[in-house]
Amino acid sequence: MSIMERPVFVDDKLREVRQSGRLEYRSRSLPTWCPGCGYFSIVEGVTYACNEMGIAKEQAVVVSGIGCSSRFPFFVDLFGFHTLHGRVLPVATGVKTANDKLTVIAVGGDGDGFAIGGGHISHAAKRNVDITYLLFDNGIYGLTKGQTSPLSAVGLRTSTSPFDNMEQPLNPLMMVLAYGASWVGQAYAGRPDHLREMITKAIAHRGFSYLHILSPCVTFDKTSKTYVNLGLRVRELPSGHDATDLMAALHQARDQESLAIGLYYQESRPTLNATFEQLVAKAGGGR
Amino acid sequence: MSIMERPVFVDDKLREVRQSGRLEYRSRSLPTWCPGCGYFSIVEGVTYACNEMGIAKEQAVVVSGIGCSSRFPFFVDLFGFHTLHGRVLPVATGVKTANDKLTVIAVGGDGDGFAIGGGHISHAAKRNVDITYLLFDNGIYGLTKGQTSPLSAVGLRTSTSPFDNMEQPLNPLMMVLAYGASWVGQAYAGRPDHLREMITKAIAHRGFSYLHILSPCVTFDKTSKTYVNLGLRVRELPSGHDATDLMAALHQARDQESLAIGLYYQESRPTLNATFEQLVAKAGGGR
Amino acid sequence: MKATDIQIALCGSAGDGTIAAGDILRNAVARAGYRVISFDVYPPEIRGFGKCISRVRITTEQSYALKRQSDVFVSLDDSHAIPHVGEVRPDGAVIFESQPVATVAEGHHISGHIHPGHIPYGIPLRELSEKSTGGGRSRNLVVLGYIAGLLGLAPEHFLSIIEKKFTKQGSEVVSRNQAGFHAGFQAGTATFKLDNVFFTPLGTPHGSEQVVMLSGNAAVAQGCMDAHLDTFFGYPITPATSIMERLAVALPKRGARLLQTEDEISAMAASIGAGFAGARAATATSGPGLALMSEMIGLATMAEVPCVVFVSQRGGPSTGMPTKTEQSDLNAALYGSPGDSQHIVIAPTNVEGCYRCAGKAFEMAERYQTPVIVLLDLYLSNRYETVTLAVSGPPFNLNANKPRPRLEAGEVYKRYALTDDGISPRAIPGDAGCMHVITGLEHNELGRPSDQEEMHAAMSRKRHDKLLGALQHPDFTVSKRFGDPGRVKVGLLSWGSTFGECLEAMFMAQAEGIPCAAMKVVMLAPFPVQPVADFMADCDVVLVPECNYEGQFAHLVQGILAKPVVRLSRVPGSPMPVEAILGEVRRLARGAVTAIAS
Amino acid sequence: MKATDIQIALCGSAGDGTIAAGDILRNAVARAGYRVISFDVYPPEIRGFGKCISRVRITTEQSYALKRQSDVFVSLDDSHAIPHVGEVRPDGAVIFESQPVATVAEGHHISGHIHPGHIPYGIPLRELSEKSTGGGRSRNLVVLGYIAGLLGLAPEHFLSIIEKKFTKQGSEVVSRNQAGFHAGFQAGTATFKLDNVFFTPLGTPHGSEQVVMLSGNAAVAQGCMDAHLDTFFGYPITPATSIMERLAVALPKRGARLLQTEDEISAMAASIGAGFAGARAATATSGPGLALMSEMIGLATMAEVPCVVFVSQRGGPSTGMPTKTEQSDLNAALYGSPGDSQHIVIAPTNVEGCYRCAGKAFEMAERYQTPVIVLLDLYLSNRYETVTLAVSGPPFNLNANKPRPRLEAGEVYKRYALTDDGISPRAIPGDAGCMHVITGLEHNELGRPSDQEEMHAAMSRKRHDKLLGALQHPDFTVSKRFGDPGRVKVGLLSWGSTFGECLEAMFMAQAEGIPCAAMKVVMLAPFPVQPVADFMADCDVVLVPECNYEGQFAHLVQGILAKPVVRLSRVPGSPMPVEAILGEVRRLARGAVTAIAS
Ligand SMILES: Cc1ncc(C[n+]2csc(CCOP(=O)(O)OP(=O)(O)O)c2C)c(N)n1
Ligand SMILES: Cc1ncc(C[n+]2csc(CCOP(=O)(O)OP(=O)(O)O)c2C)c(N)n1
Ligand code: SF4
Ligand code: SF4
Ligand SMILES: [Mg+2]
Ligand SMILES: [Mg+2]
Repeated sequence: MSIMERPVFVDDKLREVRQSGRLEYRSRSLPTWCPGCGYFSIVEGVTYACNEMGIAKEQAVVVSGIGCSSRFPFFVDLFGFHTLHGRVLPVATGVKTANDKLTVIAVGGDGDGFAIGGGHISHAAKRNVDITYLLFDNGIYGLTKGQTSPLSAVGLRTSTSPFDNMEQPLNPLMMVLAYGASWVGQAYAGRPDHLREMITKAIAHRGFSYLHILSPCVTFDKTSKTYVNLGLRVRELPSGHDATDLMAALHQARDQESLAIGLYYQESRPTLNATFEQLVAKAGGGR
Repeated sequence: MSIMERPVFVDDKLREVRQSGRLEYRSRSLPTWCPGCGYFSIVEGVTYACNEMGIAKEQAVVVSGIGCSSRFPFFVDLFGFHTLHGRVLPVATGVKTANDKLTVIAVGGDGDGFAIGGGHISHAAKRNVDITYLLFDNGIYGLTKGQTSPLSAVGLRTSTSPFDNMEQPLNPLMMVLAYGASWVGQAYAGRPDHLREMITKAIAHRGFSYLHILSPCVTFDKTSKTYVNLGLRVRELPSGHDATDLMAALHQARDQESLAIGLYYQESRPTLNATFEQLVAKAGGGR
Repeated sequence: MKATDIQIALCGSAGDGTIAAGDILRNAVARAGYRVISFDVYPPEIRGFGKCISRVRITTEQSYALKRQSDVFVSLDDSHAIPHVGEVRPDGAVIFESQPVATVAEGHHISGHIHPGHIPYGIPLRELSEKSTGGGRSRNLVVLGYIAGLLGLAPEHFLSIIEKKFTKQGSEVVSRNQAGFHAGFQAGTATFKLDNVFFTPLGTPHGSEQVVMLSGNAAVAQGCMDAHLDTFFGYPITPATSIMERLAVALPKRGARLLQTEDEISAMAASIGAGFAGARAATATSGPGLALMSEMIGLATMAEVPCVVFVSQRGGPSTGMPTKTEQSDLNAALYGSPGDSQHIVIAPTNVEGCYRCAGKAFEMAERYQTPVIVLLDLYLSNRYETVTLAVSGPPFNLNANKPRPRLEAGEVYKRYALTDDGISPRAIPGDAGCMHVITGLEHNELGRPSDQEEMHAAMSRKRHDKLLGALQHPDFTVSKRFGDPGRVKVGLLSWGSTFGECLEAMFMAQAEGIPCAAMKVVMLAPFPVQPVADFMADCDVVLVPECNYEGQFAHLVQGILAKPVVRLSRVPGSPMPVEAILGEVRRLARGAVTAIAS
Repeated sequence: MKATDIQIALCGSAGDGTIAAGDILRNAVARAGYRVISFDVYPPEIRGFGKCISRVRITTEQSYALKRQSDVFVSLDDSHAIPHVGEVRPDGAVIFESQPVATVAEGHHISGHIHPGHIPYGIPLRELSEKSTGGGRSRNLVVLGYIAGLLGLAPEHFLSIIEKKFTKQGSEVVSRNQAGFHAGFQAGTATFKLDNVFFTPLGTPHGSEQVVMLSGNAAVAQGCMDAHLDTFFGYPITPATSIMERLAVALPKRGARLLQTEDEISAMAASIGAGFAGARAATATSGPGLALMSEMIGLATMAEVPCVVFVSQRGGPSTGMPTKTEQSDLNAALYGSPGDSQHIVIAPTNVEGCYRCAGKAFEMAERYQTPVIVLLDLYLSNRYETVTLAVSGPPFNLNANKPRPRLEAGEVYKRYALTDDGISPRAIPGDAGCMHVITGLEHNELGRPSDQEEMHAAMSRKRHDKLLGALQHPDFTVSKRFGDPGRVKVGLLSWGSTFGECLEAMFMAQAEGIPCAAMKVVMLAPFPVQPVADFMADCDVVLVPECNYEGQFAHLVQGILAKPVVRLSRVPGSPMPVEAILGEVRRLARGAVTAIAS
């Protein structure tokens, strides 16, 4: 079965979805993504998670940057803010600071997150803002028609690397672990059942949860992060993996050849909003 | 001996310096820093390194951001560019891209580097730009008169954390290691002999070298990163430390209580300028 | 009885406690019921012995600017003071150390520089300090006491301000400094007064208002608090930092939240996120930070999210002169965001205006669903003035944010509905039935991306037209004319902190018989076209004094009205000298030069 | 003999190869020696079946804009084409599929929409494609062949362009497409011609010049290459990306360097770093990126570092309409950086101008030691024109960067020496004896920080005055007047891509007997005050057509000259319609409305 003939995940599951009541979380706009794009299964995963967790849709906000990935808010029926390239996390921090009750989901691409937005992740992580960051990693700039991203593999030919990319990619999982994120996981758009469980867990976590989602760009990357290649490279985390052991998580994250999916690391510490409340208590304040 | 009576390092060493010929690298402007500021010993360290390595002064460029630390270029007699807050690394990358022959030293504070400039470090590291980044960590914003920085300790009281800082600081060494920097070390302004050796090694390294320099702000931090406290907390890396072992380096970096100074990690891989040359070769180009 | 109008200047080096003395002085006289305006000059370095000057103008009714000439001048360091001694008015007093520690080289003691018309008061400051406090460090308090004694001010307010100021350093420091003050006071009362500087007693204050002394930044913080700010996101930068520093203390006490972000982009982004979520949100910065925020401000314009940005200008371009004042960020505040991205820009002209503009900015941001930039500058941020606050409570509408659309059953919620006044119903997350997605892309009434020609034209019109409502915003002075009514020879058209100097110059010109009027323009965008056009029509020639090189406000006025003005564009790094304005007014009144476009 | 002036429009959906056909057509006729201007309209989505239109105007002498009406119109998809069929001129040709695959609902076949005055040519495109190539995918080439046959263009250039275009996809694809072309060509030559569209033969071209067809962005890249660009730093953004994409291929071939940075701030920062180190450096972006760069551009202004920024505008504000054209970033380009931070801003008006401005920008940046912003827009970046290049080599000074100060023994090097023309001796790292530190702080002649009043005033003057030299920059057209000399009824004052439409409108107005002139202003800062003032003095009324809502250029003109202009500010997302300009010109010429300030 060639890649382009691969059925779109949304169609696969349509019947099941309809029965589950998850359609409530889908917007009336059809995704403008290319047929076969990995992103479809992320929409499905988020609606699944909302349904599972019984989130009232007006109490959830999806914040995004700019990119194919960042069109996401238009395709779910939650409150949404499609912001600027790279600024999803600071905007999401503002939303959460304003209203403790909201479930805030931040979404964006690898360029959005690790190129122009690269300065914000460490701060969202250190503050432990209680939001979920879904990073759509297709290893390329999709919306601008296929340029190199900081997560592009060595050797990828793109319009801005016409003689093949020679820079080593960043290691996003090691970085986010080093930042002190309190929940770090990885999933793959081609494993939708696992993906939706991971999304659910990430949203359930209190604090900053980072889920790295490998997802093929079927239009602009025919050689590197394809369904075929990722299918071969993705593995499960070792069964004995201890998600409270940061060094073990870093060790797993270090392997960029064979890509482990699952929960790398989790810890519990006060969220930013909890910190605000402590501050108010110290100051003897109250509304 | 109280902190404020502590002799300024420059005076200590003046005779020695004069004999060594290092004065050639000192500018005629006297540093405008507060007496006792840790930064004096960094000026001394850089002039020592230039002298040791016999760097022609017109072939070296110091690039800085904005902060007390970033006033550095005015105090050495090298070419200098005092740029904008947080932008020292991209400017330095431009300088090095323009001229392979220059020795490029980037300097800046902890706020400059890890707050506003936090998005650039990973990219300079991944590209392995052949520059040396000296990060002056006083755990506070000095120039703007004492606000919290991302490296401020929990509990530090500043003008923007009047009820004491409650955010956990970032771990700069783990971060830079996760970024793939090819040379990572730490030094302490209160150990000037070690510091100057580390600066020399960092400059000698081909590729992106990151030296984290702990340095007290005697004016705005009287409780946290003081000479007394740092003196107690600083230790050497364990004697058997293997600087080619990334996991070992991460392990050492993780300890933020007891701060190991020395060379954490070093590897050899093509620099950005070498990559450019490979590209030109691939393209069949040449000037 | 003549009203009080006394300006006292204290000059010394950074170690002399000059600024501290000025602070005690202005607080004490304010507490005594006088009106005050005061501005300090600092050295740019963190440490060192640079020049410090504290100037305090004390009046019966609130004045608008410092005077060109001081009535009383104090030297705590002759090397710094000598170049400034000329600023004392004829018959004014010069107070100085009569017994320097070491012998002073010829020409280096201030006594050799005092003008013939000045009244010199040499007093043994150090000696008095040493005798009364056991050390020389209280010279600044000795001199304060001396001034109080000489001019006949009661010591009580001074003593309580000294107590308040030094109480943290322990009771010993308090009583040492009070002793120094007393010693000076006795010396002052014992001095035979030769000058003609007088304090006239005050009437009793009205009960319906409360007078406090605030700096511009403190007034902004107070305005934010009184407008019930929910969230503040900021990044330190001179001269805006103290807004955040004050709010860092005040907000948690009211259960509200402040976050120091990683940079200005984040500060702006988080403010917009909070505004979207329904909170009152603000940030504060200076020119360099404004530049970084400009893309985000454009997003707020497009997505119609309320947010307030305080911008305190300093010398530019680039890092420029961080500790000097300037009015050169007007262009960037008006035009910094790409695209047709007009938003509201207001600039207070005095400290009371800082308070009012701060509070009103939130009303406007929420009512017109747009970013509001409040333009201050270092001179305004750091100067102190007595400010009258209504005792009846803050004059701000706390509900501008509140009205939510109520939908009929089956009605579809349109976040960007095209309405008559361009203002659409705004809902926030949590409002069931009003689900929507906002975006920086051009969009249709529902908020869905659209790049249709008609939609873009309609939405562009909406985004601009809705702002016009701000020109009629309730209880807000958009522009105001002062001085002679009817036709005048010279009109002064001005904005921001320089307006106080314009008023002073106007009063002086009027006193010289020049028919003269002045207009302050507080709302710079949208521009109050009609009032300014009317004003200009009344003036033979219009002079625009402003502290920038390019004449940015003059360019704005000409761009909108297509009529020439005369520019007085200066970049002294300090307030525009009143005499520079007056000189131009005189020149123009003589008709030596008629209006030219440049 | 009448000169050739034929406009062909191809309309289809994204899958039809419409744009590819347009591309072959324009290249083939350009190779035949005709002059071309051409602009395509794409759908905004990456994927889908959105509307594509490729318009190609083919003339004997270079024209300035597309015509309002096409002479030949081709439908490859009737649903998209029907709304556009009205754009065909009377007696023009409409070519369409005569044998649709399925039955078409009433009113959905284009034949029902062709105007009475149009000449319809229904041809069995699919059938011809299938017969000649074995499939329906070459319909676009069949139609090209048909046009060539019908209008009498020789097939040779088409065939070689087809070969070049498809050679990467293998010889089979090449011959399939050539076969399709041939089939169409035969059908075309066999058709009895009813319309009056003619190609007239060309004279032989001059040997001293070389004509190439380039898009605006390709011309920019070519200008950069011919000016020997050393380093390029960029971040992708529509519609600027293709500048970087072209340079990514071209620069390494010449041993030069391109780096895709992590964001626009870095791209600008690295350009400035490289410029400081003595390299020719540039970056390219659009409005959102310009906003991010504005702080850095201010640094280059203050530190006097040469750098070139290409800004291709798109619909704004904010993310706006990324695939639509607009001229609304003028304000941000002029005023985006805080402080008094003037720099050079130039805007070419056609593709050849893109080439020249690109090369000249480096000369200016280096000569005046300042950032230079070259303002393009999507329409200019993406449109194709034949461009004449001198065979004698690029007309750019490659040494503007070179002259280094030669110091006398003992002389102190002053990086910011105050000179008569404001231009200081620039040295770069490596120049022994010229050690210096540059900074964004205000500084003295040596480059040391200084915030003294006199120094700041002198340096502000220097930074502004030195730019005036650019108004006389050698071999550069700063502004130019066209049309009737002397006094005219209506003057068109215009900038950027809209100037082509102004010229077309002017020619049409002149043909109607309206005394009319047009001026293009290429240098927007510093502003060519005198030429524009002279032009305005010659015009009864001045009309400023531009593609933005606020009338940004009109505001600039009024701000500087304090004289009113009439605005024609539109935001269609597409080029300003010539008839809209013409309509205003007629209205103004009738004197119905005299100039008003708005
Ligand atoms: C400030 C700014 N710079 C550049 C762009 C252009 N741009 C839009 S999306 C994008 C990159 C998209 O890549 P990624 O974030 O990986 O998302 P994807 O499309 O791959 O999902 C870029 C460069 C922009 N919109 N704004
Ligand atoms: C864009 C911008 N934002 C803020 C500032 C104000 N500012 C100057 S230095 C500084 C922080 C200095 O702290 P750090 O980098 O740690 O250096 P230090 O002074 O401690 O050496 C800040 C916030 C600025 N100059 N530019
Ligand atoms: S371009 Fe790539 S990332 Fe974007 S929608 Fe298409 S397949 Fe997905
Ligand atoms: S303020 Fe702190 S960091 Fe700055 S010079 Fe003084 S001691 Fe050093
Ligand atoms: Mg991507
Ligand atoms: Mg610091």
